[in-house]
Amino acid sequence: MEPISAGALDIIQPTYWPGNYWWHWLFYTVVVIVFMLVMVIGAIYFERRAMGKMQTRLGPNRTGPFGLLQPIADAVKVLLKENIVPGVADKIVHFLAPVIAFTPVLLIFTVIPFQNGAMLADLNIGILFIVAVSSIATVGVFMAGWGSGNKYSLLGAMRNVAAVVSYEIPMVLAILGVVMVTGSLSMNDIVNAQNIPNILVQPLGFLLFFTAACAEINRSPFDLMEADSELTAGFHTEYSGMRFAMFYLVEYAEAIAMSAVISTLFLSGWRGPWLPPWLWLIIKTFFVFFLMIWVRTIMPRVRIDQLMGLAWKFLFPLAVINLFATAIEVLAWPDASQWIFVGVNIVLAGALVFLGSRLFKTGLGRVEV
Amino acid sequence: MTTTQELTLKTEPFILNIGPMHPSTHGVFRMRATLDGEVVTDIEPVFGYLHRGIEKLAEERTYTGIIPFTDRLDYLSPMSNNLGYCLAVEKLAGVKVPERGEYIRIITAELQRLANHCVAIGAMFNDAGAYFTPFLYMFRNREKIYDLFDMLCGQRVTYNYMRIGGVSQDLPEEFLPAVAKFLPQLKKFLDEYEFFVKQNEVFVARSKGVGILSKELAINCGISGPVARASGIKHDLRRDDPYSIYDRFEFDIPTAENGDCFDRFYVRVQEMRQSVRILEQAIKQVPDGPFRANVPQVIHPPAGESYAHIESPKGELGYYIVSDGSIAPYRFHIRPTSLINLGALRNMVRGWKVADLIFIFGSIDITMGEVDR
Amino acid sequence: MEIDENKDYIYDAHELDVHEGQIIEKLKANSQKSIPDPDGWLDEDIKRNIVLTSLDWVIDWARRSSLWPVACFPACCAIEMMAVEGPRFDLSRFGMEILRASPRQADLMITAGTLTWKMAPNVQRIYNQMPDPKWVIAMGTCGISGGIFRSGYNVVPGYNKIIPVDVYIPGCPPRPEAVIYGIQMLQKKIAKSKAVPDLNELPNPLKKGKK
Amino acid sequence: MTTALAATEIVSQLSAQFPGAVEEAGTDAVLVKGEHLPAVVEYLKTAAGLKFDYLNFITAVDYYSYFEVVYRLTSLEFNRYIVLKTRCYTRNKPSVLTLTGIYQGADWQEREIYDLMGISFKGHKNLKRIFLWEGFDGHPLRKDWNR
Repeated sequence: MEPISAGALDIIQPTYWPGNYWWHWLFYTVVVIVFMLVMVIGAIYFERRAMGKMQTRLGPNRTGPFGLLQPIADAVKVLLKENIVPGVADKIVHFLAPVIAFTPVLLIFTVIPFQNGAMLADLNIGILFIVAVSSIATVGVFMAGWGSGNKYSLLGAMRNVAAVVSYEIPMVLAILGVVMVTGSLSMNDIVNAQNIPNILVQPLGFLLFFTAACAEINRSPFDLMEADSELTAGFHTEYSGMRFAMFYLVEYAEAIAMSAVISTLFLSGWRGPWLPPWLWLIIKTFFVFFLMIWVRTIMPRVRIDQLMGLAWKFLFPLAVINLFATAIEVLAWPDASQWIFVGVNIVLAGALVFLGSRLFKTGLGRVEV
Repeated sequence: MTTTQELTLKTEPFILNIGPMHPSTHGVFRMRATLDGEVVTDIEPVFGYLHRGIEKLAEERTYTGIIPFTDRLDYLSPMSNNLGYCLAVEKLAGVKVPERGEYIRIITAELQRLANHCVAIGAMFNDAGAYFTPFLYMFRNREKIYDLFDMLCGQRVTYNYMRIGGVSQDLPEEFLPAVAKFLPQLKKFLDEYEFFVKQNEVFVARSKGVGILSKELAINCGISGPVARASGIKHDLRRDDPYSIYDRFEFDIPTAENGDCFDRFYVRVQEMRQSVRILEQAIKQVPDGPFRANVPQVIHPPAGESYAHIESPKGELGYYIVSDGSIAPYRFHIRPTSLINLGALRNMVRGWKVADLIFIFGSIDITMGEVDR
Repeated sequence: MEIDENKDYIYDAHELDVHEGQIIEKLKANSQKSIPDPDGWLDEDIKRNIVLTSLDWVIDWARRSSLWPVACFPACCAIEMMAVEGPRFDLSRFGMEILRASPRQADLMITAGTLTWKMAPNVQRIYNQMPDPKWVIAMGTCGISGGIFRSGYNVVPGYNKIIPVDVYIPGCPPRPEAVIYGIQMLQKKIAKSKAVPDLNELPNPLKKGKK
Repeated sequence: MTTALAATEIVSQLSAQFPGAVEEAGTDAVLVKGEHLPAVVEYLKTAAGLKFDYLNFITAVDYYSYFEVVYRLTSLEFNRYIVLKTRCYTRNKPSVLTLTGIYQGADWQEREIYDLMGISFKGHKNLKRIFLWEGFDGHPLRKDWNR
């Protein structure tokens, strides 16, 4: 019979905790949460200023120096607002929805390396974990749509579920290309393997993943579940006060998390000269986030059937072709220099996107959804 | 054994109330939309949320006192409304407007058309879901037109500038040079804007072939203005029934064939170019002289009735006035362009998605002040 | 569902219309008196000489720095409201470019336009849907008193017959500068309000019937 | 210039087609008897050489002793217009035949007249108040309406 104390020790000090001590784990958890909150506040400020500049106006600049305190004022105000639960709402579902939407976003950050090995959990299936966890937020969104008892919310939630289900597939296929090139599912190993950033080795994969990520986290032009001009505020129409703040937080935290994932997978994560690694990660994350803001500012929203059409008619075939091409490259010439593949893949990506867009245009009819 | 017949799902219509306070109903329009999933199967428009009773109020005002009401009808183009009303009263009373007054009217009306189309195009993009950017770029140019009007009459929206027999005050000295300076800027901006919009795949995908209005239906519904011209009806009152001095200017009437949302955008942009053309001719020809005919403040037109219509930015705007010889009109009726243009909305949106419903509605360009009066 | 192109233009929503009419008539009968502006506390404040705490200051600062307006744009003033949002006057400097379409997430209602009796129940509903604390700015003469449409048969003479109004901005429509000035006046007003309630004034659950 | 179709020109044609339809022919307008109105309009819309296919507007005027409903039709092809009028001499539930079957654009304008002037249009499929609410007392554009 095994002594009980050994089992207890296993719980306190399992081998997969960073540094093998529970206080390391606690410290990292706190760091991740604080990091995410600070990043979100920065992202909100950054987005509003950047969009202001693109829209020939200034953006917030009155609250604090350069308007830096604007997101904090927003946060304090929203948290102190009255919380309204509509009479027809399903109270429990309405209460739980923001929590369920919020948790998975935090989990994404657990597997993103800030430095070589500096992450909460170096899972050997890190990227699979992200794919699995990131779609849980949809459950929260659908709960919000259903529990609010509002028709606009329900429509927005249904759109979101349809979009996420479709966009998982091109997203995973795009990731598979990266996994084949680097030969690992662990985020840390993926970064370590990127002597050439994957955006060059997998240019098509980057485009597909960026588009699919935008659709999955509902950034414009795929923000159909919020759709200001159609569905007032979409799935969170009936949310106010702190619950709404959580959804607002989720929206930006998801964007930041996806930007971080993209910079880890395709932009060689924390690697870079001169600056400390964590700063490189933040810079790259904000660069990807800026791309998202840019797209949001210049694009009208697509329609739901066009959203589906894009996933199944355009992204899916391209992702499959990309996967095959990568597989052939990796299998046939495992020892060839990656720089050859860079050239080949960029040409292939350009040709495929061009052909795909021509073909896609011809098939842009009405699709019943 | 189950057959296909038994497996068919029973569906219920999903009735969605859009409006009256909805971000993209251009005011307080309300639609009861019946949906099948995302597809709009039927809509019922509900009006009256801005019904201020202008036609009744006008019966207790003098003829000059009605001009402020017309400003607030279609608040995106008050100058055109003023012009139409003044023409109707002048027709009734037989007043001849001096040359300079006519030119000032044309210049202001065409500037107003530019300002209106700025908002129409920008708001249409907003309804398509673009996050404010195209709207704000259009607004930046609209501000410049507002400055010109501000210079003219000291008001930004409700000008109350035209009078029966002319305009209320003469052009300030710096007005015409300012217009001459503004027009090339606008032309350049329009080229740029159109280029970027036509390159935007998402916008083209959203607008091409969406919300088609056939020519026959457009005529049957009495639709006028850019919406009708986008459907291929080459009808423009400035050309077909020239009022004021429009017969002196050279301009084209842009039309399109398909009658979809893209064509409505395209026709509006082309119309802005034509307005610039008219303005370029007009500012060179403005003569000296009185800007207003010698008309008493309180006029008694003879008993009778008159109908004057103009090509307002939204379409045919008409005023039907019945006079009994007193200082106030006996009956004052406005032909509401926006209300009549909405007449085909139901035919245009059926079978399209909710997103298209909003977009098609935005592409018609209505103002609730004019719909409900 | 099949779309029948030849279906007649008939709806059986008559009960809905009748119901709406009843609501309007009821509201019309009940709102003949103006609702007093919710700034009685200003006088009281001076009388009792209450000092604002620093927590008050922080909360008031947050509230006045981030006023999110709800989209309530019935008529002409909406154009000037858009101009205020636009590039030249640029309300985004004050962090107010987030126009919430859903009243549940807004703090400020800028009533830009004439209010008609048919619209009144909807405006009241929007106001009720906004979470506390909330403020209302009556923009334009129509919003203050009905303006030149005051004698109309369908026009509510001022928003304060329906909802309490904090700040009035005159003008038909007011110029954007005036609107920004009005918003700053509201910010001043918010800065003076007491955000943290006195503990003595709160109802004590232990002592029934007493404060 | 959109020219008026002189009433005298059309009256003989109309009288031949619909005997007794024209009540009175002024210089600028033709006064048609209420029961013949849809037939006359249908004829004006379809007859070759007339083709009045565009309905500008419909309105109504209250002259105390009678209501006058005014129709203005335009022919886009020939660029001509004609003004038709019809009268109803009763103040209690006046009614006119509808034109919605001929022009779809007449729908809401007829509803507007019904709402504000209280003239009902026989045959209109969806005749209910458009601007004011159900239960509003009276029809405000009538001259004897009092608040």
